[in-house]
Amino acid sequence: MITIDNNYLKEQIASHLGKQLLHCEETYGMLCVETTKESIISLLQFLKEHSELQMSFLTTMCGIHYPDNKGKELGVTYHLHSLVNNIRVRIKIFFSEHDCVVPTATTLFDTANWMEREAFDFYGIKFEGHPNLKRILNVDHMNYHPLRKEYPLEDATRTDKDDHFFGR
Amino acid sequence: MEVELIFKISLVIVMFAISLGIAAYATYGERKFAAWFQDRMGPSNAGPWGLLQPIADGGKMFFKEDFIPAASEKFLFILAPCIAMLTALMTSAVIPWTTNVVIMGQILSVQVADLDIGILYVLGFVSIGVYGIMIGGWSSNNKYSLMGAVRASSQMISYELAMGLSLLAIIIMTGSLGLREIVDGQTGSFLGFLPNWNVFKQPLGFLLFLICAFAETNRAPFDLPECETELVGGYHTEYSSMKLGFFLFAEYINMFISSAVIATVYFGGYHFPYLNRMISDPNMLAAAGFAVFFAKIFFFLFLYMWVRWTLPRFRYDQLMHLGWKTLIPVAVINLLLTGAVMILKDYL
Amino acid sequence: MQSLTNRSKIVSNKKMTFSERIYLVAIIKGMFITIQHFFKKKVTLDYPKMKKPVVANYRGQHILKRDDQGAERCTACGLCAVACPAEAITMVAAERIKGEENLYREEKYASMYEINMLRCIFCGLCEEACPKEAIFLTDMIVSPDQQRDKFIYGKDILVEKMDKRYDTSKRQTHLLEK
Amino acid sequence: MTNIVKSPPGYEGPGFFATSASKVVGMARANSLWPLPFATSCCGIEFMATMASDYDLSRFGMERLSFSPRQADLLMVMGTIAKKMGPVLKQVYEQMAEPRWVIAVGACASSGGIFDTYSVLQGIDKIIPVDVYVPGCPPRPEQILDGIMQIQDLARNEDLRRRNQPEYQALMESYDIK
Amino acid sequence: MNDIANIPNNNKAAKGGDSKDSISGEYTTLNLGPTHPATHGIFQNVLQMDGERIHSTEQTIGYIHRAFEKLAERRPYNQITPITDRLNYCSSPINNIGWQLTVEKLIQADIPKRVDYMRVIIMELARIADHIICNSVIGVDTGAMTGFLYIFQWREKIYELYEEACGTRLTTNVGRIGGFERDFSPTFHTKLKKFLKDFPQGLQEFSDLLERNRIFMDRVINCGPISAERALDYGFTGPNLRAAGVDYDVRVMNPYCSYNDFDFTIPLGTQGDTYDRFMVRQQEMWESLKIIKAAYENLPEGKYHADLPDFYLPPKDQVYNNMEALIYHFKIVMGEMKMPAGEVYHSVEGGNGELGYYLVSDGGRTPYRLHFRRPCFIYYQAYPEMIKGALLSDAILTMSSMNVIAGELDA
Repeated sequence: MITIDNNYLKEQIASHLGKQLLHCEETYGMLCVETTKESIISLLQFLKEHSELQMSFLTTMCGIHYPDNKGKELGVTYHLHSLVNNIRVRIKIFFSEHDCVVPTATTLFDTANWMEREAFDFYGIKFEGHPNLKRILNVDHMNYHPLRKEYPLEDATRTDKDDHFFGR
Repeated sequence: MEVELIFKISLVIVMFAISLGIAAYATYGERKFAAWFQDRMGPSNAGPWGLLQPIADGGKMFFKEDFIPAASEKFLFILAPCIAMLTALMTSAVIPWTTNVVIMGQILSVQVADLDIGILYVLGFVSIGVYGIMIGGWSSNNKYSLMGAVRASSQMISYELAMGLSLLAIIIMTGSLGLREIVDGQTGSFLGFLPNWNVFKQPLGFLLFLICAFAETNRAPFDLPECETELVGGYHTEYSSMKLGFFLFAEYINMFISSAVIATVYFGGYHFPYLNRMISDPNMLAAAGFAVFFAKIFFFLFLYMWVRWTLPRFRYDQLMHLGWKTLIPVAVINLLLTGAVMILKDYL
Repeated sequence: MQSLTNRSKIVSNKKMTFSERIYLVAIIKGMFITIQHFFKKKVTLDYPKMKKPVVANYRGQHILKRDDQGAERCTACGLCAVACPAEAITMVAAERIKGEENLYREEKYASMYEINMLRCIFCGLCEEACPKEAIFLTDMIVSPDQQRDKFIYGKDILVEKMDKRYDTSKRQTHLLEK
Repeated sequence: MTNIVKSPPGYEGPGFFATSASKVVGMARANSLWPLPFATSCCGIEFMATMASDYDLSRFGMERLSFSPRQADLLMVMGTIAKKMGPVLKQVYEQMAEPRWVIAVGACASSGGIFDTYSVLQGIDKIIPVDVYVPGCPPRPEQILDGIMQIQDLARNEDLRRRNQPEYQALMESYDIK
Repeated sequence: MNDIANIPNNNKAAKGGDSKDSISGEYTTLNLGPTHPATHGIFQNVLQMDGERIHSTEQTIGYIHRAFEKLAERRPYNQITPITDRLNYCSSPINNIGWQLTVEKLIQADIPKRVDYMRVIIMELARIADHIICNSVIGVDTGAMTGFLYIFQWREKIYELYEEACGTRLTTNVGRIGGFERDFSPTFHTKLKKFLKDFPQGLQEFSDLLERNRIFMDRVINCGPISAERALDYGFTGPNLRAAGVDYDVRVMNPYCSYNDFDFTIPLGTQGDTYDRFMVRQQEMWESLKIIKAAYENLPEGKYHADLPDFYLPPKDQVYNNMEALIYHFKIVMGEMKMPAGEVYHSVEGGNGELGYYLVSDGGRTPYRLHFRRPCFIYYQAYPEMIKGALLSDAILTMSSMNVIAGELDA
């Protein structure tokens, strides 16, 4: 009888990824793994189809932007959950914003569909092989990806705010 | 002769006014009763207790912009509410309102037209009424309207059959198609303690007729042609101003008429046990009969509302299943039983 | 799917009994329920003739308090504006000059203080942020209006009038240490 | 015969001069405002509360919600209108038959509220004319009712011809409607 | 009928919009939304219809996209609570408290038992309020308006309780990082007691009106079913997943707020259809009531907030009189708290399922990234599959029984 805990999970992931395991730590009780975008799908598939782990539930995924992290500006974070073993793992990949093409996870999880569209909408991350990669929340003709750090939050048409008080 | 002519004309006018008035106040009643069923207060700001609410609604609708969608068939678009209103108003012509009155020595029947085929007339006009909805829905050139129209027409056609079959049982029993005769066949008592009303002889038939009447008037739980959460407004989605008003009005007039028909056919119309023994003066008796008849009508109007604010509605296919697979077979059985009883009666 | 916990219970029963199949029983039961309500006392609040009492800590329109001598308490520190998630508060600070001690309690005061009531979400963070007991939310309700400009409430509306003082003693009792 | 009959008391200004015929119609309109609830978010839930038994919108003759814009008199915009939703809202307004009123319920519809973001329209008055603004996030049902009563006042005092006046046409043109 | 399935293209119908019958292979395009009464004005489904039967669906969402995640990157931690209110506005307190729990996890705060229990009470009230909306709207969409108005009166009572607890009705902004801003007032106690006593009757009455009424049952049974496997693949959580027969509940699997102190069952459905969803929610209200009772009866004594001078505002009278408290006060309000850098994911059982907060902090004044796992957003993508081949009425009911809340859907 194997106890399925973070250590076991870590071993399994390490043995699967080998050198592709870039970083691994346990924060706030959750294992956090960083890998490359080339091996992300095989890792997700491995975890999903693993007979013991059965991490078959994609809790959420989202993009993230670190503009100062040259060559690794954009990232995608996946949260997997094994309902049977009640254990979670966070998997992160980072890549350059000039080459933001990531293989899609829709082949493994149907639920990834809209999450990837959302990540595309917000960060412009292109998911290769996605059946319908277009904007989901914003209007189609929007010409930028609003959640990237360089874009402002505010709407330029707001008229009732005087910014020079308090330097807002 | 002249007296009769004047009487009939005034009767037409009075009944016309009463129909409209009742329809108008049925909307008020509906809103107030719905509110009471739902722990609310209901209209209260327009006039005392909100009594002027229907007038406010009417006034507003008259002065609302009359909108005809560009894509619609203009002539039919205008015709549709007219048909709906017209047929609704004309149906009441054959209903016997009360016993005969005596004016200037002449015995006059308080019925606009005592047709031999009164029931057929009612059924006929009700089925023309659906054209208003159908044409309205189709000519709007709106998909929701069209779906409403399709639902309305198939629903009407299906439920008319069961309705006709349940009425046939009554016709077999009374041997007449005239409403006056059907009413007058319901005097006296049945089994000694019940009033001799058809409802006690034909309980199943009554239930069938009642259900079909709900369906024919597009009332919940059969209000599919205009059900808000699916079809926005159904057949009247594109209608505004008084044309919409006509549709809504027609619905309430239909309710009123169908309540009158139910009361006439199954609940002894203007008859009430011991009424004609207590009152000897024919005119007084007529007045009392009128009151009794309207009390019965109001009860059914209330029932309509009561049911509407209680039940969820059917789904389209379930409605059809209910109509064709349940109501029609039951109606046929009811008809056969009635026939059998009638034949047995002759032998005994 | 295997069971994840041992606390589950299947609750939906789709088998209908005969009495449920013939519609009528449920219909009559339903109609019985509704007719009971028909004769019940109505719960409706006939607003505006009747008004519902609002709790003491309700988050309605703001006021700027004066102290007991009638001096404005606000010292224009700007915390409320910073704390406002809607960025609805704007103020301009000014130095108190000699002779104004009875008007302003501290040496600095807000010469202009505006809250945009249309932006405001009445979250109460400004009241919580205020270190000077100056701004409070009240149980007064901001009334609707037809012009957008009228919703920028300046000091003329916000600062409490001495003849109509607002009792805030019940509002922050929870924040005081007993 | 130089005696000129005095004009009846009315409201000054073109289109606001209410005569008795207008008054009767205005009263009818005011008591039969059928709302089109354009509820997108939180305020929609508060509208449900306004409609429900405790506050009961039907007292004003308003319980017949008409989801078809043709039949509605009052467009109640409740909740955030994103820029994606803006054209839809405008289209709904254009489809409404005259006379039509608009009430912006809540901070988001009136001004954008806390959502001063790239995707949210900063107040629906940028695309359609608004008659009454109701502040609050979401407003209490009392406030929504206050707003509705203001609309009733507008309806009651409106001249029958107002909608044909050049001022009104100019207003519509400024919003590029029709 | 088989030939309908392999007709390749229905673009023609979409462009022309003219309806022909399915033999010719064209469908009617019906725009359900964004202003359809049943969508409550928030999303659009373009249905390809064959008569009343739905052939395919295309969804458009984002009609009230408000950029919560971007907004959260620009607001200090304590100002994010009011933003979370507007996620799933039917049960704002759960969102508020979920967010506070996330931050408390990040700062590893020690929360007193009383706060946990108070939170449980508020959250379960919110769950009841949320399920009331969903189930009564299912009722309305089947045409039974009256049940909605009966049960809504109880929601009004919950509003009153919220008002007592925090000062407003719907968007509560209840609680602070570390606990509550105030203790339950005496009126809250009396009102809660009254609610606990009377609500069962109201709920029972609502059940009597609908649950075993054949018209209703016919409408909702087999309406929009989804199997457990598909539901999991689509990332369903909460009542909708439980209706499909998977007993996943965050409150039990990853207990927070001392939920493991309470004994409650997880109601399950079998097929994942609308009736299952309705019944699961219905039963969950009973369970929530049980939890509230237990929490209220065992409400421990103590403080209503944790001892967190760096994050929880000092008492007002100290702020007025004590310099140190004033400094802390300023620091907290300005958002200059000592927030540790790190990443944390925390989830609570929201009204619609697992409501997750993925918070990346770089130690700054605002979160570096805050991603909300919005259950609605995730499971609503299964809608086309659930209503394929169903009737229009079923589509409406499926939609309302999935309880798609716009604020949560579009964020």
